[in-house]
Amino acid sequence: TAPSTTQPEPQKEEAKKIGLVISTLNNPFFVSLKDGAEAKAKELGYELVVLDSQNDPAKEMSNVEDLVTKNVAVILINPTDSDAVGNAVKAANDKQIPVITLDRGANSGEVVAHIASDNVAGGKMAGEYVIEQLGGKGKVVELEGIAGTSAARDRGQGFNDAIKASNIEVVAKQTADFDRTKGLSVMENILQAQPEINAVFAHNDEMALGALQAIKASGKTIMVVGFDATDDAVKAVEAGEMAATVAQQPAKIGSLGVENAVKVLKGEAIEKSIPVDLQLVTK
Amino acid sequence: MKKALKEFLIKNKSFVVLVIFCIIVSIVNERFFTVSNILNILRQTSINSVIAVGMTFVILTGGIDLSVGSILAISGAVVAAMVSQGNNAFIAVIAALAIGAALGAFNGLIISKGKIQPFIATLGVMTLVRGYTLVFTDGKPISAGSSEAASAFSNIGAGYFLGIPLPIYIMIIVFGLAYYILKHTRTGRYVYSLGCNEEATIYSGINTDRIKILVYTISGLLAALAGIIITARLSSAQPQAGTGYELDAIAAVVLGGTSLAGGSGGIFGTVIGALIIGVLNNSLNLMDVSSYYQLLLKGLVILVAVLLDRKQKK
Amino acid sequence: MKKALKEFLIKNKSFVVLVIFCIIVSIVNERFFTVSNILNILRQTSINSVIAVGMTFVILTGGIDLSVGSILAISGAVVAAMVSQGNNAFIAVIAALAIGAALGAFNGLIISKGKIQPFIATLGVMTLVRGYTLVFTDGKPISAGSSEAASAFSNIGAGYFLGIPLPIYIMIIVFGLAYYILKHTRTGRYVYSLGCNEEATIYSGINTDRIKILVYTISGLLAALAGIIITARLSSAQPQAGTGYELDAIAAVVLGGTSLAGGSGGIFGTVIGALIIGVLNNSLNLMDVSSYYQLLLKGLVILVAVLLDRKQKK
Amino acid sequence: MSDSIIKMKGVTKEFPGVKALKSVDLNIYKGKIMALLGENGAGKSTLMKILTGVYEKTTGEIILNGKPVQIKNTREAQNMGIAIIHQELNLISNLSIGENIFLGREPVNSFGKIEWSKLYKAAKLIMDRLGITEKPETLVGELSIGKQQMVEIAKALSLNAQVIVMDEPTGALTDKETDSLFRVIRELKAEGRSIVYISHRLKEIFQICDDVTILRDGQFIAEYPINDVNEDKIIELMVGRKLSEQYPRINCQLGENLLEVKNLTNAYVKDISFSIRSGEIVGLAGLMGSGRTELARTIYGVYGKDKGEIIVQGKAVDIKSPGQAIRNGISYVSEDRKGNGVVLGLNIKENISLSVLQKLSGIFGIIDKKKEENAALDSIQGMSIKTSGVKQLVKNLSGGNQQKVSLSKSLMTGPKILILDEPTRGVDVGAKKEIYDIINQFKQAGMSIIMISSEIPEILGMSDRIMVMHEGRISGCIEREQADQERIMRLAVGQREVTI
Ligand SMILES: Nc1ncnc2c1ncn2[C@@H]1O[C@H](COP(=O)(O)OP(=O)(O)OP(=O)(O)O)[C@@H](O)[C@H]1O
Ligand SMILES: Nc1ncnc2c1ncn2[C@@H]1O[C@H](COP(=O)(O)OP(=O)(O)OP(=O)(O)O)[C@@H](O)[C@H]1O
Ligand SMILES: [Mg+2]
Ligand SMILES: [Mg+2]
Repeated sequence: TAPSTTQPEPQKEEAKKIGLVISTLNNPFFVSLKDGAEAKAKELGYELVVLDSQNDPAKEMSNVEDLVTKNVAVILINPTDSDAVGNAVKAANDKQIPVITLDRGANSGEVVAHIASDNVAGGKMAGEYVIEQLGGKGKVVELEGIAGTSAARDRGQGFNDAIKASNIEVVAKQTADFDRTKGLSVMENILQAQPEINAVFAHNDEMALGALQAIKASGKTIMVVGFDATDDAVKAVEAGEMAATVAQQPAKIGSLGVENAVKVLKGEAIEKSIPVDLQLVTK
Repeated sequence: MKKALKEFLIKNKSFVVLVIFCIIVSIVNERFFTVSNILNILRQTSINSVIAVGMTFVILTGGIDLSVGSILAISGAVVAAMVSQGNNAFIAVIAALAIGAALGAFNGLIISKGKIQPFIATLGVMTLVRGYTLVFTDGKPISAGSSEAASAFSNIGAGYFLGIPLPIYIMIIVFGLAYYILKHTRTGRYVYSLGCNEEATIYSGINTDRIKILVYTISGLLAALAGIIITARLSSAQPQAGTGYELDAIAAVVLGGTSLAGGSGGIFGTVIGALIIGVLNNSLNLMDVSSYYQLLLKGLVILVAVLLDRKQKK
Repeated sequence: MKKALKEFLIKNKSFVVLVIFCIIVSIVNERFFTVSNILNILRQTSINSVIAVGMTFVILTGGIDLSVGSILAISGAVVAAMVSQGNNAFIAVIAALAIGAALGAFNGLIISKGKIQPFIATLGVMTLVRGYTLVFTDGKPISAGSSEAASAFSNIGAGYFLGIPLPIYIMIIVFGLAYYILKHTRTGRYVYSLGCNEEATIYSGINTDRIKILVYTISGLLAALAGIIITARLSSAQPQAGTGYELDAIAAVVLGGTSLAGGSGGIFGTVIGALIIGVLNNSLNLMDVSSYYQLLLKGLVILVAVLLDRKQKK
Repeated sequence: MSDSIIKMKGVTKEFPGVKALKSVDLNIYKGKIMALLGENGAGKSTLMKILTGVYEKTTGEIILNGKPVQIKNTREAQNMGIAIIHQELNLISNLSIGENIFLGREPVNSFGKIEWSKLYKAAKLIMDRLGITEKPETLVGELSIGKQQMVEIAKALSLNAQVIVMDEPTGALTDKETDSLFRVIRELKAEGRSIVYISHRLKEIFQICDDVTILRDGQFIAEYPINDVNEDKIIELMVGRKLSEQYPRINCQLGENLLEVKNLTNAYVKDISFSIRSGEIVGLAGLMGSGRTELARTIYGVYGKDKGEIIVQGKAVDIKSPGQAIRNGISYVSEDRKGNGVVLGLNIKENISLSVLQKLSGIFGIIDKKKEENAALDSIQGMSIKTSGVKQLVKNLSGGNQQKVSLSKSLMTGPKILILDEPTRGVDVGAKKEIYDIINQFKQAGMSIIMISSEIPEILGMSDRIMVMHEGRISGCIEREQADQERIMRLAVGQREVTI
């Protein structure tokens, strides 16, 4: 086991530091989460250290270790993966630094709170919306996120669970790597292959917006449902181009994270599980 | 006549690979060989093609350019930002191209004058420019907006002329120009000579530093052009645009039979290489191959294609 | 004595870069130069180091191995799957190493016998193996579980001996062995010889194909070892693990002064190169540099380090 | 006749588009030295590469000690006791002399560790025998071309082979080293070993060889005991006709000073001053490593200068690159044609035009292909370059023909001052004569020519004036009439002249 070092003495300056290890900043969703957290920290007068794991659990582990070395007071982790984050959480636990997980949970290690909206539920919400709009039957295309990421898995699972009961058929299921450009070209190709498509569900708004361009260029009318409610997507919904997007309120997750971290610091009790509402953004 | 054809096919095995591949896909999926899908493939290929042309220049000199994806991203961000601020689309495009060319020239400068190996120099620039793009965009997409300028701009990527998408014209012009430069001009000859034997080229009185700076500038310029096309198509610039595009471009060049050691190969091969990759992506989508198997098959096709195309042993 | 030191420093500029860098960081941040942080850096560096050692062998022959990240992922997945099914940790580790070595040997085979350029061959294998890893894991992480075997296994990555993390020992052993092989065995000399002048090496009666197969096998084996360490540290294997690691490994090798053209450089440089990258990552985190600026600075440091380290012009 | 250890019978080799060997026979006798002669491109190197497993033959037979054998690679050849010194250097520049000599055969202990002391001791032994004075730990890359050639020879000797093929081993050697080599060759012969000796220096052939085999155009022409032929006969067999006098020196009207060098100094050369007039050939002699090549390259702008002036036609010029040198009318033909003389991967036409594309292209730098091809054809004719066409890759030319391409490339720039660094190294007698004629032609046209050569007869035969270098300095300058071999050698080893 690790050599136990003496517990960090709370130094005046560093006691105000909160660490945030975020899975990636390559995606507007997580950028919003970070922005929310930063705004809250500023408001409450705390310094927030943000480290980017670049979707790599090994980097995430290093980031947590570096925060431990830095001696931050609380660590907010937005895990890259619920399993893989376990040992990183334990590393913080070893040094008695409280951990709060955001958006994704941790399957092992001690966590004082988990703040999230459920990806599976979000997928389900999108599925139900599609069923309702298509009257329970039709052909849909599913644009998947980066293969092997938990967001892609969970959103896909929720969506497919929901439509299982209906007569809706997934006629094509292809990855576009959460990327708008890929969303465009993959959708173009699918449009060539499938004469009839009623709806598209994309695992994030970036892909949805790419697909939207492809559909617009093809002249067809196909309903597009995205996920994340990024600014661009909400605008597209308002303009009537996109049908809906599932809002996870990432900024709220971030700001709740900091708010609760501060409570922990002050010794206040907090809820173990803090849900953030999902919303379906439609026109 | 027949002999010439045979020789052509032996020399251009990648062309044979492409044709056979297309025939197989056409049989499996009847939607593949339609005018609309072929235009679709060509339009999708245009991005990688434009980048791969620049990469061909660089690779012919024995170099490599990993920074194209990042240059694509910053140019896209700049053009989108300028258009969204109501600037004239033409001016925005020129500015973005200038930035791409300047970054390429910077690559060329540190490689030639700084004597850094191209792989690591452009790796450094790739990282640096990606970081700067994230700072510039604050990590968020930049929409070109819906002004008149924006809709003029979006034509570059989404417009048509005589029923054929504009990016296809751009690609053809780029290919044609590059082919001509490499085949028929002094500069082209120097590029090959430099790739074959740098020292002998210097001894022949040629300023090889200038050639190096030039090829990286061309690569940067074309990466920026690709960035403009993408941004115009999407009417929006992504901070992460172009990630990993360098590998696709290099793959196109090498599949086309150009040697990474420099000095041999050419644009015609790159056309074929880019088309192989484009057809592959399209056909895997058309046949609804699951994404895991797509990667598997892509790797396999790359290996088989280069194995078939390899130089005969003495 | 003094002269020897001076010569050492001139020959090993990357070492000077590292030392200066460490001094600056120590001044800026007093937490940097503590035992616990140094152990922390070393442990973090171990993954990249182990891969970079294999990459050094490959690059010394004038090759390159882009498939290390994918090999890391499949080995990690295999070891996690085996341990979770209750197999003995030792057997699981051996199996994972064997798979890494076999994939490396496959790289070497198509490069030597198939005469494919290393860049494109390993790019193909990288894509193919990533696809297979996704198929194998069904795109989901594989947890090693919490059996006794699993906790024995997790020691490889998370355990300590005499207060020092085990991965640091592994790294030191790998460095030592590699140094010895390259300096003092025939194989090592042939690696340099092949990288310097392949034809002349063949004329000397050396089977260069065997050397090539060997270096890629070593690279594959060490990538697998890195995969095992990561998996053990995280007690779980990710299908996307190792993405982009090839670039970090190559950067470490080149920062250490090994030429991508092959034939010159060595393990000592790679140690330094890996440490530069490790210290950079750690110190940027310690100094609260925002992640966008981290990328920017990383690119800058790579460029500055290689500029300082470049060979003096005649 | 004595026993033949190796018989090659009816050996044919086809390269794509070239039939390099057409049913060639070769006998190698035990304890004898066989000379293998022929013009550039006759197929000598190709035949020897087949014997040593570098190339596979198309048809034919190799009989070793009465038994037919298949030789698939170098290692097999070595195992059968056949070693070769290749025409082009094949050394590993990043390894030491000792490591190069024993590459592939390093002594190791039971742990697989190389026994360095053993290796270097053994290397020292062989090096002593050849008179190589460098430390065996020295990196080969730091040696001059001539010394590298000696290492190449040491490497072949270390193999202890029964048959040693030497493909132009003396091309880069000075007389002193050639002497050590010949001494060793005679010792080997005395030990009963057989040697195939390829050279374009016919004098050497008569010094050491026992028999000669002559090839022409890939065909076997004749085999004779050396005593049955003389130099003229050999030349006739090689080129298929008689040749006139070897060194056709001509006297020209000397014109103005075209080039003047004053106090030129850098890391390689010290305080060099000389001048050369229009229509003059200055021979530059010196031992290997005396700095002749460096001087040439400093004038040509490859190396920077620390001090001194270069004056072309009375005007001081600033030359920082070969491009500037060419624009100032200076051209240089390198001694290292593989390294920087020609671009092996380009074809003949592209090589010949490389330095003058500016003149051969129009607007936007578009190359006038017709003009380019004509220029190349002119050169091919003027130099008698043996090739299948202007589009043949220079890589696939024989060594001598590559040298002619290198020369053509320089002459294309229309230089006023031409610096030739070992211009006839590896060039056959016929072609040598042609090159001398060409040099004279340009001399007559008023060019100034500096000719660096390690062949003193060539220097004596061609030059109007001879400069000798020693350790980076000019140790003396001799008028043609007063020059002889001995005086040149005295200056070359640094002895100041007593007389004059
Ligand atoms: N790899 C090759 N491919 C094609 N042609 C070749 C190749 N190697 C040699 N040749 C051709 O074979 C012929 C014989 O060449 P070779 O090198 O054996 O001549 P050589 O007698 O050694 O001449 P030199 O005295 O100039 O060295 C030449 O016409 C040459 O162009
Ligand atoms: N790469 C190098 N590193 C160190 N010393 C070198 C290097 N190259 C050449 N030298 C030295 O520079 C001097 C000049 O060598 P060089 O071979 O050019 O002379 P040269 O008169 O042209 O002889 P040669 O007959 O071999 O052409 C020699 O002392 C040589 O050892
Ligand atoms: Mg020859
Ligand atoms: Mg010389």
